[in-house]
Amino acid sequence: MDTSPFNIIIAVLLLPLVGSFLQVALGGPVIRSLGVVKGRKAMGWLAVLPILAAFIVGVYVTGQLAQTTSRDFSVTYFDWIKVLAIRIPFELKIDTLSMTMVLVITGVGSLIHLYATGYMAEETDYPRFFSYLNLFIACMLILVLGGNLPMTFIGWEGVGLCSYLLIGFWYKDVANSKAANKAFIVNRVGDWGLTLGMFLLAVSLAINYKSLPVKSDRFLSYDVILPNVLQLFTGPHAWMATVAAILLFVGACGKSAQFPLYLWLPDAMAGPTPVSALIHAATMVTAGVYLLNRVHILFLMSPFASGVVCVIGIFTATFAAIIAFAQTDIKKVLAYSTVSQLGYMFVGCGSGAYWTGMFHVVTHAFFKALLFLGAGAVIYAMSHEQDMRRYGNLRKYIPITFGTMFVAWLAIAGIWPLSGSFSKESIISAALGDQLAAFGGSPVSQICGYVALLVALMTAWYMTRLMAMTFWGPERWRELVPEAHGHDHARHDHDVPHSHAGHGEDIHGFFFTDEEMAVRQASEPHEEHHGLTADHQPKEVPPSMWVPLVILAILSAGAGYYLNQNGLFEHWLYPNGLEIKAAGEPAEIVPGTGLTLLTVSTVAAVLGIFFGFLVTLKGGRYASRIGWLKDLAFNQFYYDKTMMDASVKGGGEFGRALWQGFDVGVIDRIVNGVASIAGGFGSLLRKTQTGFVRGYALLMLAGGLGVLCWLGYALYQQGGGR
Amino acid sequence: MPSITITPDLIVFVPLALVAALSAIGVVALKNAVRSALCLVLNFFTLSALYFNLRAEIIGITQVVVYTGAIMVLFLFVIMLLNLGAPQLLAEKKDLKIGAGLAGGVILFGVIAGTIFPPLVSVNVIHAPTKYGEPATLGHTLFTQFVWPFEVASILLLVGIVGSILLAKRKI
Amino acid sequence: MGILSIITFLPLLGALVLACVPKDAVKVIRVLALLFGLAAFGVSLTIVPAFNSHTFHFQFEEHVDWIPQLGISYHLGIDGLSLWLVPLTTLLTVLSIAFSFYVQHRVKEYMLFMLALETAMLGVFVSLDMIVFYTFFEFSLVPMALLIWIWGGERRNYAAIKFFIYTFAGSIFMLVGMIALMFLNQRVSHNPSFDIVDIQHNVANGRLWAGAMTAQPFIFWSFMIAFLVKTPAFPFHTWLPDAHVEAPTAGSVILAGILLKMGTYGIFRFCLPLFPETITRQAPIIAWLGIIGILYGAIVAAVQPDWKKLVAYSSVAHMGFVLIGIVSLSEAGLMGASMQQLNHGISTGALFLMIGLIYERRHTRLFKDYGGLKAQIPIYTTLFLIVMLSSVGLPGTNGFIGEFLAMLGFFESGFNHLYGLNVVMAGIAGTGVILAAAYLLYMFQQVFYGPNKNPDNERLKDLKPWEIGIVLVFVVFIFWGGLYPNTFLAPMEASVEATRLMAIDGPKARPSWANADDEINMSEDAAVRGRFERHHLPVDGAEPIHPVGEGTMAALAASPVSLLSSAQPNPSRGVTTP
Amino acid sequence: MITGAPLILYLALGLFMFTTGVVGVIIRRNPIVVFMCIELMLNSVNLTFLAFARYGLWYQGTTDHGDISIMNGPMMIIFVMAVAAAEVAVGLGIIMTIFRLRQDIDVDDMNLLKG
Repeated sequence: MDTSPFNIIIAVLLLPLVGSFLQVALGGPVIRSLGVVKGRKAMGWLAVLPILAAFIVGVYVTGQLAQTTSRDFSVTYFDWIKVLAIRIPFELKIDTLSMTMVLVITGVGSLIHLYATGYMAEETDYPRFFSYLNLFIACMLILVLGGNLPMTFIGWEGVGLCSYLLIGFWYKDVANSKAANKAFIVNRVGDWGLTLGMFLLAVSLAINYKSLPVKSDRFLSYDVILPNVLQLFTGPHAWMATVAAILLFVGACGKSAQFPLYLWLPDAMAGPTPVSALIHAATMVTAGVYLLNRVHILFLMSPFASGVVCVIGIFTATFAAIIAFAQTDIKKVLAYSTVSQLGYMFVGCGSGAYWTGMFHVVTHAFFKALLFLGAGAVIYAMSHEQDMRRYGNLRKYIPITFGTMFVAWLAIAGIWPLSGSFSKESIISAALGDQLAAFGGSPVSQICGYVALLVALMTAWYMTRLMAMTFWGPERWRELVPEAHGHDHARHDHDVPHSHAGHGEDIHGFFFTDEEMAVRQASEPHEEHHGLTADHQPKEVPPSMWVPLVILAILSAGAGYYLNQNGLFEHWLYPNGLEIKAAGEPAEIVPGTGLTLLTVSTVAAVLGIFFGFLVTLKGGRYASRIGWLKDLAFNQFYYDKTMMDASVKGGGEFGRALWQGFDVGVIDRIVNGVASIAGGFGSLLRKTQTGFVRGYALLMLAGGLGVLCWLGYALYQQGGGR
Repeated sequence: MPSITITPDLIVFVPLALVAALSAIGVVALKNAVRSALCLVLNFFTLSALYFNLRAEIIGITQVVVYTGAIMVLFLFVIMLLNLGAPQLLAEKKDLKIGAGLAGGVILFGVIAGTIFPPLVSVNVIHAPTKYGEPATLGHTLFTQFVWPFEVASILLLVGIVGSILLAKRKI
Repeated sequence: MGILSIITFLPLLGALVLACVPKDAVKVIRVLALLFGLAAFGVSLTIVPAFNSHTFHFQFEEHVDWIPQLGISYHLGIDGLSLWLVPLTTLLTVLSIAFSFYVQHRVKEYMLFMLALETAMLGVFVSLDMIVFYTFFEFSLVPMALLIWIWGGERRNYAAIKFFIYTFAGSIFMLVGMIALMFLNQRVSHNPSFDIVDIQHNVANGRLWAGAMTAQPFIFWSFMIAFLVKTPAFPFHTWLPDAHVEAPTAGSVILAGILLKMGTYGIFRFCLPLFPETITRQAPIIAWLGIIGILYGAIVAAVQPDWKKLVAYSSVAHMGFVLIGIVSLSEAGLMGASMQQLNHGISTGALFLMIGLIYERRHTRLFKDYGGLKAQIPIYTTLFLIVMLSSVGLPGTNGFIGEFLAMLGFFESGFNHLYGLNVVMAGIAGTGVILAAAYLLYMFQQVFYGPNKNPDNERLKDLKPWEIGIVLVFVVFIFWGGLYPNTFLAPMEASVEATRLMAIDGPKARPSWANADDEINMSEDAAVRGRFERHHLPVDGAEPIHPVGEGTMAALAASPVSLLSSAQPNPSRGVTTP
Repeated sequence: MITGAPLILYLALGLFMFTTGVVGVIIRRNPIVVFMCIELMLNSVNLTFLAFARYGLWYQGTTDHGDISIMNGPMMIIFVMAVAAAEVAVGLGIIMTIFRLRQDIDVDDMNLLKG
C-alpha cells in the first residue's frame, strides 16, 4: 500500500520528544538569562508549541486517513528486534482508532500544557516539569501508534515511567515518592500479565507457522496476530483465546486502574493537578480501553474473557463510586470517579460494543480533564487547600471556574444533551443488548447494564456532593481552625548548612567551599508558602488557566452530540463492523434501549443530583447514623491497607528472614563450616611438627629403612639382582 | 664363596680399610669435637690413599686438597672460633636416640649388605683401562660430556661463596 | 602473532612496563595504564568490522602446539558468542582505569593488577583449548582477590579469601571434567587433545559419548558447578555480596561487568555443545536455580541497608534471567541470554561505577546517610535514573531486550513442554520483573527523594565533566542496545543458533566446528521450520529430544491454563486450520 | 685379565662408613659433628662410586681416551666434592650466625621449625 502521506506521522512522535529535550537543555540557561518570570513564560510556550504542532500534524494525517478507503495503514521504519525466532519492526499503525487517540492526546494535552504554564508558574523546577510532561505525550503517542505489541509496550512502560516521575515531582515529601513507587510497581504487575499475553500470542503463532493464513515472522504485529488468531484459536483451541485475552486484560487492569490493581490511582493524586488531569484522567488511564479495542478480536472470540471484563468493570465502577461518596479531598473524589468511569468503559468493551468504550474515553477525556483543571483552579484560588470541607459558596468568587465546572458536572452526571449522557447511554444500551459476555453460556452483561444505571445515579449523586460542598453553602473556610493537611505544593527547607564533618580535606574538589555555599544560598529562590487563612479572598485564575477550561467546557458540552449523531463515531472506528459479529447475527435490540433508555438514564442523573443536593446541603443529621459506612468507604474498605501491609511490611519481613536466616544462617554457615573443618584437620597435623631436627632425621632413617626393606624383598622375590 | 686370591692391592687395602673404619667410628664416638674432626682428617687421608690404590691418582689428590686442605680446615676453624672444643659445653645426654640410632645403623647395614652383596661376592676382575684415572681422560670427559654439569657446579660454588659471605658478615 | 594474542597480551605487556616505572611517578603510571587500556580497546574494536557474522565457525584462529604429548595447544579464536565480550572487557577496563585515578594508595600495584586482570579475562573469552581456558579462568582470580584484599573495605580479608576459595573450589571439578573429556576423546580419536573443537567434533558425530553415556551427567555437572559458582546461581551466590561490598569500585565494576560473564559464557561454550543429552534432560534443575535466583535475589536485595549490596543481589537476579534463557534452548532464549550478558555488564557496571562516584565523595554506602540528593546533584540523579531504568528493564533501554527475549524463549520451550519446562515456570520467572522495579525504585527513593537532611550532603558538588563523560559512555550503550539491538544481535545469531543445534539435535545431525563446510541455514522460514520439526519429529534416527514421560497432557494439566477449557489440545502439535 | 681385591670389600667399607655417618647424624647434638658425619657419608659414597668405576661391571670394549661410560663414577666424585664444599661453606656460615644470635648451638634446643 502507498503510505507516503503517512510517513509524516513520525513527526507526531518526534515533536514532543524534541520538546522534552529542549526543556532539559535550554531550561536552565533561558531562565537564568531572561530572569525567572519571563524565562518561565518562554519555556512554557516552548513546552506547549510542540504538542500543538503535533496536534496539527495529527489533524492533517487524520484528514488524509479519512479520504482513504481501507483506513488502515502501517508505516515501517526499521527492524527493532530481529532474531531467528521473531522479528519486531519499528512500525507505526495508522488507523481510525490510533488517530482518534492521537487527537485526544495531543488536543487535550496541549490544552493542559497551556493550563500548566499558569498553574506551575511559581514552581522552581519549571523546565523539569515540562520536560516530563512532553516526554509523557511522546510515550503515550508511541503507545497508541505502535504497530505491534512490543512497541505498544514501550509506550505502556514509558507512560508508567513519566507518571512515576510526575507523581514524585515534589520529591521532598517522601509520601509523594512512595505514591510514585506504588504507581510504577502496581503497573508492573499489570505489565507482567501483558508480557505473558504477548508471549502466548507470539509462541502460538510461531509454532503453527506452517498453518498460518498470514505467513510472517512479525509474530507480534497486530496485522499478523489478529487475522491469524481468528483462524488458530477456533474449535478446540478457543480456550487459548480466553487465556490470551485475560492475560492482556490483566495489563489493561493495571494501566486503567481496574479493581484488583486500582490501588495506585488515588495515591497518584499526590502529583500536580495538571498531571492528574492529563495522565490520570484523560489519557494514560484509558490505555487499557485502547488496548482492548486494539485486540478486540481476541475478546470477541472468548465469551468468558468478555464476561470477566464486564464483571470487573462494573464491580470497579460500583466500588469506586461508593468510596467516592466518603472522600473529602476534592482530587480524591475525582480520582475515584475516574476509576468508576473507567469501569464503565470496560463494561462497554466487555459487552462487545468496543466503540462505546472509546466513545466514553473521548467524552470522559473532555469532561474529566475539565473537572480536574477546574478543581486545580479552585485549589489555586484557595491557596492550595484541597479539603472540600473548607470550601463553600465559591461560585460568586470564581465565576468562570464555576461555570465551566458546572458544564462538566452535568456532563459526567449524564444530563441530556451533554456529552456524558450519550456515551453512557451507548454503553448501557450495549450492555443491555449484549449476548457475548457469558460465563459458561449464561450471559452476564444485562445485569451489568442495570447496575450501570444505578452507578449513573450514584455518579450524579457524589459529583453533586462535590459541587455543592465547593460552590454552594456557607463559606466554611472562614470559621475552621487551621490544621495540617495535604498540600499541593513544593516545600523547601532552608536550614543553615553545617561544615561537612566526617571526611578529611577535600583534595578532588568534591564539595562546595564556604563562599560557594553562600552563593548557592543567595541564588536559591525563596518562595514563601501561605496557608489558607480565615480572611482569605479567593481570586479568579489567570487567562492562561481559564482559556483551556472554556474550550474543554465547549467540547464536553457538544462533542457527545456531534459524535453520536447517526452513529458517526461507531462507523468511524469500525467502518465495516466487528469481524465476527459481522459474520454472525446482529445483537437484537432488547426493549428499553433507544430514546427510552436515554430518558431513563437522564432521570437517574436528575434523581442523583436531587439526592446529592438534599443530603449534602440539608442532610447533616443523617450523617451520624451512617458514620460507620462513611468510615468504611473513606478507607476503601481497608482493601488498600491490607494489600500494602501484605506487600510492603510482609515482603520486607520475608526478605529480611531470607537474607539473615537463609543466606547468612544456612549457606554461609555451611561454607564457613567446611573451611573450619579443613582448618581443624591442619592444626591436628601441626602437632606432629616438633621441630627437632634429629627427630626428623630419625624418622627419615626409619622411612629409608622401610623403603630399602621393601626393595630388598622385591629383589628377593625376583631371585636376586641377576 | 670363592677363595680370595692375594693381590698387591688387597695387601694395601686391608690396613687402610681398618684405619678408615676406626677413624670413622672415632668421628662419631669421640666427645670432643676437635678430636672427631681430627679423626675425620685421618679418614680422609686414608680415603685418598685408597683412591690411589684404585688407580685414580688425580681424584686422590683432589681429595686431599679439597677435603683435608679446605673443608677440614674450615671445620677446625669454626670449632676454634666458636670454642666448641670443650666437651662440657655440649655434654651428650643419654637418651633413647642413641640406642635408636645404633639399632637403625645396624639394620641399615644389614639390609643394604644383604641386598647388594650376594650378587657381587665373586667380582674381582678389573675391567677399567688403566688410564681411566689419568688427568687427561678426566679433563677431556669433564669438558666434553660433563661440561654443563661442570658449569652448574661452578655456579653453585659461586652461590655458596656469596651465601657464606652474606651469612658471615655482621651486617651488609 | 595473531590479533587475538595481541589483544590478550597487550595489557600484560602494559603491566610489565608499569613494573619498570618507579612507584612515585603516580601520574606517569596512571597515564600509562590508561594508554595501554585504550590501546587494547582500540585493537579489540578492529575485530568487530572484520568479523564475518554469517558463519558459526571460529575466526581469527591461532593454533600453536604447547605440550603436544598431552595434546595441549595454544588455540585462540572467537565466534559470535565471544565477539562482544572482548570489546566489553576492554571497554569496561578502560573506564575502570579512568575511574581509578581516584586511587591514592599503592597506585602502581593497583594499575598493574588491573591490566593483568584484563589479560586474564580476555584470555578466558578467546581461548579454545580447555587447559588454556582453565589457566586464564583461574588466573583471573588472583588479581581480583588482591584488588579486594589490598584496596578493599573493612572486612576485605574475609571477602577476598571467600571469593578466592569459593570460586577456586568450584572450578577444581571443572579441571577433573576436562581431563575426563580428554580421555574420552582419546578413546575415539587416538591422540590426546584438550581442544574443544576436536572434542566437539566427536560429540557432534556421536562417537565420543557412544558407550560412555553414564559418565556424561557427572562430567556435565563438574563443569556446571564451576560455572554456576561463577555466575553466580542461587545456592552458590553468597560470595558475591561480600566480594562486591568490600571490593574497590573499579573491582566491583569488573566483577559485575565481566567476571560473572565467564560463568554464563562457559555454559554457552562447554555445557551446551559438549553434553547435548544431559543439557536437554537436566534443564529443569538449572531452570529452577535460575528462577529461584531471580526471585531470591530480588527479595533479598529489597531489604539491604547497603547500596552496593543491593546492586550485588540484583545481579544475582539478573544472571538468573541469563540462566533461564540458556536452558530454554530456543533461539529467542539463547539470543536473549547472550544479549542479557552484555546488558548486565553495561548497566550493573554503570551502577557500581556511579555508586563509586558518590562513595569517593562521602565514603559511606548506607542508605541512611543519604536522601534528598536530587536537588543537590541533579545531573548525577538523571544519569543514575537512566542507568537504573536500564537495570529495571524498561523498554527502550538495553535491559529490556535481553529479558524480553530470554523470557520469550523460556515461555516458548515451556509452552511446548520441551526439556521438562512449562509455562508456569515462565510465569513465576516473570514476577522477577515486578520485584526488580520494587527494589530499584525503593533504592532510588531512599537516596534521591525526601528531604536532604544529612548536613554532610549539603555541600556535595555535582559530577565533574570527565566523570560525566565516563558515565555517558555507558548511557550511549544503554540506549543503543535498547533502540537498535540488531547491531549486537546480528553477529551473535549464527553462533548462537549453531550452539543451540549442537545441544538439541541428535547425533550426526549436530553441526560441528571442526569441518568447515557445514553451515546452518539462517533463512527465516528455515528457522521457523527448524523450530517446528526439531521440537516435534526426532532428527534422523536420533532419540527425541524432549524428556521421555513428559506428556503434553500432564504438563498442561499442571498449568492453570487447563482449568479454563474442557478440551485440552496439544498446542505444540500445531493447530490445524479448518 | 687383571684381578684385584674383591669389589665387595670396598663396598663393605663404604657401607660401613655410611652407616657410621648416619648413626652420627642421629645421635650427636653438636651441629658441627653432625656436619662432619654428613661429610663422612659423602665420602663413603665417593668410595663406592670409584670402586664400581674401577671394577667396571657391564663395561664392554674401549675407545680412545677410554670409554666415557667408565668415567661417570669419577665425574660424580668431582661434583660431589664441589657440592660438599659449597654446602660446608654455607652450613658453617649458618651455624656461626645462629651461634652469634643465641650463644648456644645445641641442635635439641632449636625447634624453630615447630609448626
